[in-house]
Formats: sequence, C-alpha cells, structure tokens
Amino acid sequence: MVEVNLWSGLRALADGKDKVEIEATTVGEVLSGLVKAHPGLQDAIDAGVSVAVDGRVIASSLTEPVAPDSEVFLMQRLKGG
Amino acid sequence: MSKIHVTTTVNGDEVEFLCDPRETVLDVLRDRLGMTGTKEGCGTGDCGACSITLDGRLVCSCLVLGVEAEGREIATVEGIATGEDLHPLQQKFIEYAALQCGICTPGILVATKALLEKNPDPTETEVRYWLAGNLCRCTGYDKIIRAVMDTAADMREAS
Amino acid sequence: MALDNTKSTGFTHVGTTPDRPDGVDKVTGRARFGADITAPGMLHAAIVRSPHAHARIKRIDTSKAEALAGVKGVVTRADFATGLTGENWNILENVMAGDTALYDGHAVAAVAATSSLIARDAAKLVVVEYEPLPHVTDVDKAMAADAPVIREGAADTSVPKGLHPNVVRYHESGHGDVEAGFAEADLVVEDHFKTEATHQGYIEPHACLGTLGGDGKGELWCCTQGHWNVQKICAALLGLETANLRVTASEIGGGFGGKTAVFIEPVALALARKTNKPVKLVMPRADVFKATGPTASTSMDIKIGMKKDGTITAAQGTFRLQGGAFPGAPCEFTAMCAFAPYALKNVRQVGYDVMSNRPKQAAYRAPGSPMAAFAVESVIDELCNRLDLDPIETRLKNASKKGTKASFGPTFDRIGLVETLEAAKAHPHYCAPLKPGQGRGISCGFWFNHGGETAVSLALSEDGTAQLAVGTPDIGGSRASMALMAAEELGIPYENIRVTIADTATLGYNEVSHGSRVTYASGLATIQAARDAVKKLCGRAAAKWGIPEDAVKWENGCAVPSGPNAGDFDPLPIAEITKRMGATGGPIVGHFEATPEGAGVSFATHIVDAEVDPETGKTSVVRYTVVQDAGKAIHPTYVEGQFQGGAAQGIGWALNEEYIYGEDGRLQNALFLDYRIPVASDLPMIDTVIVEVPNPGHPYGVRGVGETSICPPLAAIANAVSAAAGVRLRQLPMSPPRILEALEQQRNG
Amino acid sequence: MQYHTPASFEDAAAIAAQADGVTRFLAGGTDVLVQLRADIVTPDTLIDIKGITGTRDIARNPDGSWQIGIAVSGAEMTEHPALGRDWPGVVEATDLIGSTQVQGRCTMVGNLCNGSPAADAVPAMVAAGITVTVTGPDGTRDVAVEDIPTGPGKTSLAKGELISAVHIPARGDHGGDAYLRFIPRTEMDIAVVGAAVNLRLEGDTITEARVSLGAVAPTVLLVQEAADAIIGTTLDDAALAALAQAARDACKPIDDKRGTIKFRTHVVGVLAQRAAKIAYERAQKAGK
Repeated sequence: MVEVNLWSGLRALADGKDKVEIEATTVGEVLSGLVKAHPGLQDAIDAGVSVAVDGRVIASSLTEPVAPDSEVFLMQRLKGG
Repeated sequence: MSKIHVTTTVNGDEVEFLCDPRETVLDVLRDRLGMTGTKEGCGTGDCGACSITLDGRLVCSCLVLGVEAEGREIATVEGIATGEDLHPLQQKFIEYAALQCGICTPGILVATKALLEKNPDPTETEVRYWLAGNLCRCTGYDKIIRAVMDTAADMREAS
Repeated sequence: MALDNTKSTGFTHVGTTPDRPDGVDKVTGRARFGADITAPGMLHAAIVRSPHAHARIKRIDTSKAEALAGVKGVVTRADFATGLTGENWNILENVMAGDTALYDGHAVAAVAATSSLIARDAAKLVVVEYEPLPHVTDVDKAMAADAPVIREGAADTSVPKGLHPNVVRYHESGHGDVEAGFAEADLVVEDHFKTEATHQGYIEPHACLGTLGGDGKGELWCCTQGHWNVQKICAALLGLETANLRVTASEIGGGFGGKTAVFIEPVALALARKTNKPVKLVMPRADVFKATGPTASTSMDIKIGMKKDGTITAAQGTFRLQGGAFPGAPCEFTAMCAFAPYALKNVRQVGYDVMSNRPKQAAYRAPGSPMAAFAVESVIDELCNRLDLDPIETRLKNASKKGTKASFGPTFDRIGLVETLEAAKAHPHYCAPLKPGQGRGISCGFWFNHGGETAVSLALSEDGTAQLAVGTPDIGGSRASMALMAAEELGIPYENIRVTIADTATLGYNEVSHGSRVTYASGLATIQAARDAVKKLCGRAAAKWGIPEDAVKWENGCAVPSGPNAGDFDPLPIAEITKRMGATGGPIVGHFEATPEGAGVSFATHIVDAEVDPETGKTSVVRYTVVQDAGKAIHPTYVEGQFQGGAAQGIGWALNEEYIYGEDGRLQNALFLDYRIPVASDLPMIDTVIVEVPNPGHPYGVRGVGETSICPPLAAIANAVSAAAGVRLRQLPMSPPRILEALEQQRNG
Repeated sequence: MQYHTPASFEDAAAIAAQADGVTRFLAGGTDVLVQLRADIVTPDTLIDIKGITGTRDIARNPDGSWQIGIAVSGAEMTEHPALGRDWPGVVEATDLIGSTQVQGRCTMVGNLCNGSPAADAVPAMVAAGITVTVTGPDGTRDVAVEDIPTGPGKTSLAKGELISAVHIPARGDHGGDAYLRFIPRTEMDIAVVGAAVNLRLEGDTITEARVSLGAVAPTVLLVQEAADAIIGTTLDDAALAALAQAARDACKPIDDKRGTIKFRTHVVGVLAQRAAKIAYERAQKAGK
C-alpha cells in the first residue's frame, strides 16, 4: 500500500481524509485507485494533477513507478510561463 | 481610394511604389516592398521596433507617411551589413547576447548606428537615453548597453 | 526515467558561450517573425471588439461590412464549432464571444479583405447592438455578495459552499498547526497586500497566417510558444481532424507565457475557410493589451510569526486572484510558491480563483509566484526590521534544503536556496555603502519548473554533421544550448549542428515552451537523442570491425574499441561512418520521445538598492544583483540574460506597470505610452551570479532558469523602498502618488 | 483622405478653408499619425506644410530674437548651440517630447496645436514669451502662445488658420529659463506635471519672471501670482515657499490614469521651485 497525501482543499471530497492508502505501483494506479476509493475526487483529478513521488514532481507520466515506502503527494497540475 | 505614386531611395536603391495616403513608411516597407526587417511593435511611436533613418535622421517609420518619403533617403536594418560583412554593432550584438527574441533588435541596431555616427564616444547614460524609445522586454538592456559601449570603443580604436 | 551516465564536470562544449546559430538572421532583419509571413493571394483580417466591459450581444449586422469593396468574408461565433466543453469551450468563448461580451476588447466578429486598410474600415462597419450589463473588475469586489455574476455554474467542485459564484476554484494546503505556531512566536506580523494585473509586454504582437480549404486541410504559421498546442486547440475550435492542420512556428518576438495561449489563430483559419484564401491576422498593440493575457491581479493576507532569534514559527497566507472572465487564475501556484523557500513546521495557504470582467489571464513567467513573494518577503522583511535581524541570516536560518518538507507537501531533493543566500551574502553588493536617500532590499523567490511532453530527432548527414529538430520554439537562444548539448554528446564541433524548430508534421507532440522547460526537457531529449545516434554509430563501427556492439565506445567524435580486448582498430570518425551509412544499414537518426519528469525546482536571491525622492515619491533602482541556481549553465551568457530579463520585468511590475480600469470597466492604458514597461534609461546594469547546484533529474544537472528570476524583484524593491524612505508599500505598483501618500501619512503619524 | 503639399502658407490656408470634414496640418506628424493609427482622428484632408520654403530654418534676427520654422524638429533645435545658449529651457522642453525617434520629427508648433495641457514644449514657450504668426484666409495675425490652446485638444485657430512662424524674444541680459516635468519613468511618458520658469536678474534680485505650469489645468497656465512671488527676491527660501504655494493655488488638476489631484498639486510646487533654481542659476551665469 502507498500512502497518498492530498492537498487539504481535497479533504471535503475524500470523506474528510488528507491521507489515503492505495494499492499502486505506478502514478497511474495511484490516480485510478484514488478515484475508486473516493469518486468525489474524479473532477479534481480530471482538472489536472501532478504527483510528487519522493520529492520529484510528476506532471504527466502515469507510468512513473511508485514504491510502497514512497512519499506521494497529490498536487495541482504544474504549468508555467 | 486613389493611390499616390512615390519615388524614394531605400538603402541606396531607388524604388517606386503606389500607396494610400494613410499608409505609413512602415506599411510600405513591409507590405509593398517586402522588406520585413523593420518591425511593428505598436504603430504609435512608443516602442522603436520600426526605427529607420530618413535623410540620415532617426525616426519611427510608423510615424512617417509613405507619401512623405517622396524624394527622401531611407535606411533600414537590411542596409546595415555590407554584403556578407556584418557591421561591428551586429557582430557585437551576437557576441554579447544583446538580443534574446530579436524582435527589437533591428530597431535598436538602426538607432545605435545613428547614435555612433553622431557621437562616437557616448557615455553609458547617453546610450541609455538615446535608446529610451527602443523597448526591449527580454534583456533588461544590460547586454545591449555593453555591446554598444564596446562597439563604440572598438570603432574609435579602428578609426 | 533512469539517468545513469550523468555528467557534471569535464565538459568540452557545455559552459562555453558561442554565438547563437540564428544570430546573423536576427541582426540583419532576415529572421521571419509572425507578421513577416506572407502567401500569394492572401487576405488581411481585422477583429471587431466589444467596447463594453460586460454586455449582452443582441444583434450583429455584417451587411454593411460585407458590401464594402474588397471585403471577402466576415465571421462571427456561428462560424466555429459547437458543442465544446471544458477548457476548449472557455478558449472559444474568449476567442470569439457567444451571446455575451465579457470584457472591454472581447472579440465579437472578424473581417477579411484585400488589404489591411480595407479590413480595418470594414471592421468599423460591422454593427453590433449591445445591452450593457453590470460589471466588476476588482478582485475583492468580484467576490463580494453584491457583485454581478460573470457566469453561473462556472465553479468547480473544489469551491466550498457559500462563496460568490465568481469564485470558481479553491485551493487549500499546508501542514502543522498554525495557531499553535503563532502562539510560540515572539512577534507576529499580519498584513494585507494588493497587486495589479501586468502584461507580459512582448514587443511582437500576435500574428498568424492561415489557410484552410473545403477539404478540411489547413496550414498555419504563427508566433507561439507552442505550435502543437495551437494545432490541438484550433482543430477543436474549428471542428477539424488534428493531423489535417499543420502548424509552423515562426520566430517569436517574446512570449513570457503570453504566447502559450491561443487568441487569433482560430479566427484567421475560420476566415480562410470562409473565403478559401490565405488570411493574415496581426493584432494591433491596443488589442494585445485589451484581449491577450495579462497576469492575475491579487488581494492577499499574510501572517507570519517569528521568534527573537529569527526562527519562523508559523506562516499563513490567503491569496485571491482575479483572472478575467474565465477560470484559470493560478491561485494554487501562488499558494504553493508563497512559503516554499522556508522550512516551516506550521504553514497554511488558501487560494481563490475569481472571475471578473477582464480579459482571460494567461501565464506570465512563474505564474502566480511573484505576487506571493511580494507579500511574504515583505512581511519577513518587516519582521527582520522589528526584531533587528539581518535579512539574509534570517532567511538562511529558515531556508529550505534537501530533506525539508516543503510548504506545499513533498520533501525537497537537492536544491540551491542556501547556496544563493550564501552567494548573495558574499557579494560585494551586499555590504557596499549606500548614499543618503537610498535603501537596500533583498528577497528570495521560488519556481517549480516543468518537464513536459517532448520529442526531438537528430539526423546525421553524410558528411558527419547533424540536423537537430526540436519542437520548442526558441525564445531566447535555446538553439545554441541544444547545439552545445548535442556537440557534447556527439563530440563534433558546435558549428556542425544545425538546429531547427520543426513543424507539427515533423515530430511528435511537444508541450509549449513554458515552465522553464526548454533547456531542461528539450535539452535532456537532445542528449538522449544524441546518445541514441551514438549507439547506432557504434553499431556500424562494430559491424565494420566485426566485433560486438558493446565492444565499441564513442570518444571525441569517433568510434573506438572500448578496451584492449576489443581489438586494435584506428578510431573511426563520425564522417567515415555517415559517409557509408546508406550502404551499412540506412540513415542514422537519434530519437527521443518521452515526458521528462525530473525538472528541478529553482530558487533565487536578489539584492537591490533603491533611491526615493521624498518630494515626488519617485523611485530609482540604482543597483541590482541577481543570484540564482541554474543547476548547470549550458550557455552561461544566455542564463545571465534570463536572470537580467526577469529582474527587469519585476522592476516594471513593482514600480510602474498596471492595468488601469475606469469606472466604465474599460481599460484606460492599452498603449506602451501608458502601460509603462522599463526603458533603457530606467535601469542600472544588472549584475548576475550563477549558482550551480545540479538537478538530479537532468543528465548535466540543468534546472530551468527562465521564470524564477521574476519572483524576487517585487518584494526586493518594496523592501529597498522601505529601507530608503521608511514607508512600507503594500500595494503594487509602488507609484509616486502612492509613495508620496505613504510618506504623508507617516509624517502625520 | 486627401493629401496636399502646398507651396505656401497662403495656399495651405486656402485648401484648409475650402476643405470639408476634418482637416489636419502635417509637419512632424508625431501626433497626427498616432491619432490616425489609433482611430482617434482620421482626417479627410491632410495638408503637409513642411515643403513650404523656410519651414526648416532657425534664424537669429539682428535684435537677438529668433525665428523658428514651423517644421524644425526637436533634434534640430537641440543641435543648434546658439539657440540652446539663449533659451536652454525652451530647447530642453522641446527635447523632452518623446523618444530620440520622435525628436527627429516632432515640432514645437505641433506640440502647441495638439492642444494637450501636458505638452512639454508649451510651458517653456509660454514662460519665454514666445509669439506665433497665424496665417488664415484673411491674412496673418500674431498671437501669444498662451492664447493658442483653449482646452484639451482645442485651440483658438479658426477654420483655415495655421501657425506659420514662431518668434522667440531676444534673450537680453542676465536672463535664464528652465523647464522640468514629472514622469514616472525617466523617458517616454506624458508629463504628469510640468513647470517652466523664465526670469531676469539685476544683481542677485529677480526683476522679471514668467512662470508657466503644465498638466495641472485644461490648458497650460501662465501664473502671474507665481511670478510675483519671486520678483523682487533673491529666490530665498521664503520666495521659494511663496512660489510653490502660488503654483499650487493656481492649478486645477484632475485625477486620471497618470496622476491624482493631490499628487499634481503637491508636485507642481516642487517642480516650480526646482525650475526656478535652475533658471536663477542660469541667469547668474548668463552675464552681459
């Protein structure tokens, strides 16, 4: 299981939780697992999220690996000027 | 709308064109003569990207009507280099990275060439004020000013 | 991705400063920018724009315009795709208004004619009947209960109940217990800040030339930061198959984020489709200000607690961003960047994205971060002043470093904030004497940086030179950086590499040139593509020598046996291999198609000296130093240029630039005359220090540098003004009337 | 748009008198072309007057007064050392109009006829006591500069009338002038406030003065009270304070995108003082 940290604005959509345990080995599985566990997160994830894995911000790739002991944070999707 | 026939000189070559009296020299250069080196940044004389010289005098080509060019001499960025040989300012601008996007560069080169012809030994402040009408959004001007000062020094030494 | 084979020293090409490959084109007028593209038989277009801040469009009568000699076609919203949703709908609504004009300058129709003068005349003949509606342009007023609603139902699920419908997105993050943290503090400072919208201010107006036949096949040339994005959006807005629209990026005359968005390209294509002729569309400068993306304006509340020794005990920020008549103001970035420089036990940040009757905001260099830095770094300066602490030492004491839990959540890997602070402290500027009336300010700044989808191709020529095709428009000399990295890997001269910005038909999808991603992501892609080509070169040598492929290595542009056991062969130069490549297996091309995900964050520390005229309130910037972490500077001169350019834009934002709206909701300063960007005589030389703390996510350690440089100046100047004049300005721009007002209030106690 | 290039001011006046619709005279064009481009004013008739003989000349009369051609550009004035020695304030004020590029084209008369209260050259012209010759269908008349503008964008010139010559008085002994403006940047802005002072000394005492203020009222102001505040003084602190007060009392500014009433009212006093000090110093050095 991977512990996924949500930004606190998402708590309302995840039954009040800001940490969710997900069975996942990739970023894509993290996201699909989150939606499965908390369907309310679908819109926020569709709007675009990045996933920080051990401090590295994954903006798009769903194939990036995630280990059980990885530090995983959901973040709003990054872009720039 | 009736057009007016104009004969003028651009970078030493005589050219003729027909233009609407509302067209500017900038419009004429770009749209009628195909000389797109002179850029339009604002059309109102605030940015200097369209700088040319008219009878040797630095002006914004967006603030001169095409019909006013009759019998005058125009010089643009396309006339700065001699054949394949770049003007020292052009060389120095590349070397010093005095341009990033390059849209203001033609106007700045025309303006600085006019400056150095008038004042071969300008101070940094003189260069900055001379170029105040040439907006650059990329560089913060630092490398432009250095390139101009250094070119001036080189040209003084060479002359 | 795995980054084995990283390299941080022993470079041959990287770190040198050769002339850029496109230099001669750009100093001779030969380079072709957006408005320089022409096609035989092309028409010229002009756009009709709303003079109202908010109005229902009751009727559009194009008959008089169509009757004018030379007019070939007029388009309105009816000429675009229907049934769009999400951001595509937002973009279409912005590109061409539907039933409501949402801001002064909103496009409502467009005309194509045989000359630009006729097009302009015809645009004036389009009759639009409006029913003006109540409007709002200020962020705080747009959130108030009595504010006119820009559009019902625009809010997403993130917005808590009970907020005004103009609040369309909401962000909240942080950790710890801020109230407990404030209780531990010796001093808590809480202040309110406001910043006005500023424009990216690129000197080249948006311009494009489009063709689109009845067969649904089109071509588009335009100045953009990302032509694949233009392709995708135009196809959606016009109902085309994406692959049938080929987009070529011209040279680009500045973007700074503002040319990541699409404004006029679909209009030119719609007119081309209607007239069956190529249509050229160039935006007048006033339209650029009125209808292309300024940044968001903000209203912010910051509260920070500090102990007497300088330790920050808690920090809290509320950031309200107005982003025009559409969702998208980067409130989450403002919030997440705000406290990123500091290691905080207790931190909480809240962001609101608010709609108003202004143009749709677009990204501007580190979107959202400069405003946050202005507010936060001003409060930290105030705390340092009141607790008599050195501003750099205090920042060092709290600085984020590897292993710090970032204010936005994750744990930082290797970062260079401490190194920039140490370099600033050691810089002669920091201890140079000041003249009377002058003050010194410092500030830190942070930006995430970005990787993004990237495809490059590196094709070798028979003579051993290389053609590198990249998909990220070159906005500041990136061709040179790409060529340096390719030269480094291939071991051939820099001059032997020709870098082209390829069109959408030539490479796979490339994300726009944004997020400071070009040198990082296209650079990484270039290195990997070169390594791919080198692997193939080694394979050809191995075949020739009859030894295994892994017994060949690449050195100084030659294939050589990897060791004494591999055999005794003379080095085989690249040109010897490429000369025969047709007969030894075919063309040799290196590829990279992936999404690099290791963009390293970047920090900066700026030092500025400002002088304030107490009689007029006028501020002069007299000395400026930028210290920033570049990870690894590929072309150091161009890195310096990014530092200087960001600082200059920040100076403009701090002192003079602003969107000024009248009571009627119309923009009052849509010219460079009154939208006052810094001119040459406004600025001093801008000193730079390149700090290099390698990014573990790039083979050479590169971190993007384009954006972070605009984050610190706003606060650094506010802090310098505070030191010079003894008054703290909490609203931007710090215009002379505001400074004079502050001085008077101070005199009156 | 009809474009004309008359050979004389009389012809120009005749064309203008007979023209229908909007007529504009073109010399430097730095306002006319901006207004054309920005769709503010599209003239039906445009009369280019710089082909008229003498319009590019700067001439010093035997009595020390000057005649300036109506198409003389700001750059040409700046490059004329003798003119700059006599009337540094007038030359510097004209030099402040726009960029180097604009200087290559802009004229004092254009600056005057554009009718902007913020025009940089005009306060200096008023303070210097410059007059202009107006040519119209019925002949010519001489008019003081301060009587030309009547409001923002408006002048006292009748249909068919145009300015055909500029007369600067002889500098005379122990005189000096100066013009200062406030802008937020260092260049390229429209004046938020402008102040010009022209004065003459006998010994250290000011015997004559004219003070003119820009951008603080619908037209450029000639403020007698401000002049009175320094006449008879050695520009001591009390005189300077009185000058600033008189300037502030005289101005009737507006709040707009470039400045506030409060700011303009305060800064006009500051600039009047600073300009007066420069003019005073110049007069002291002028000698004769």
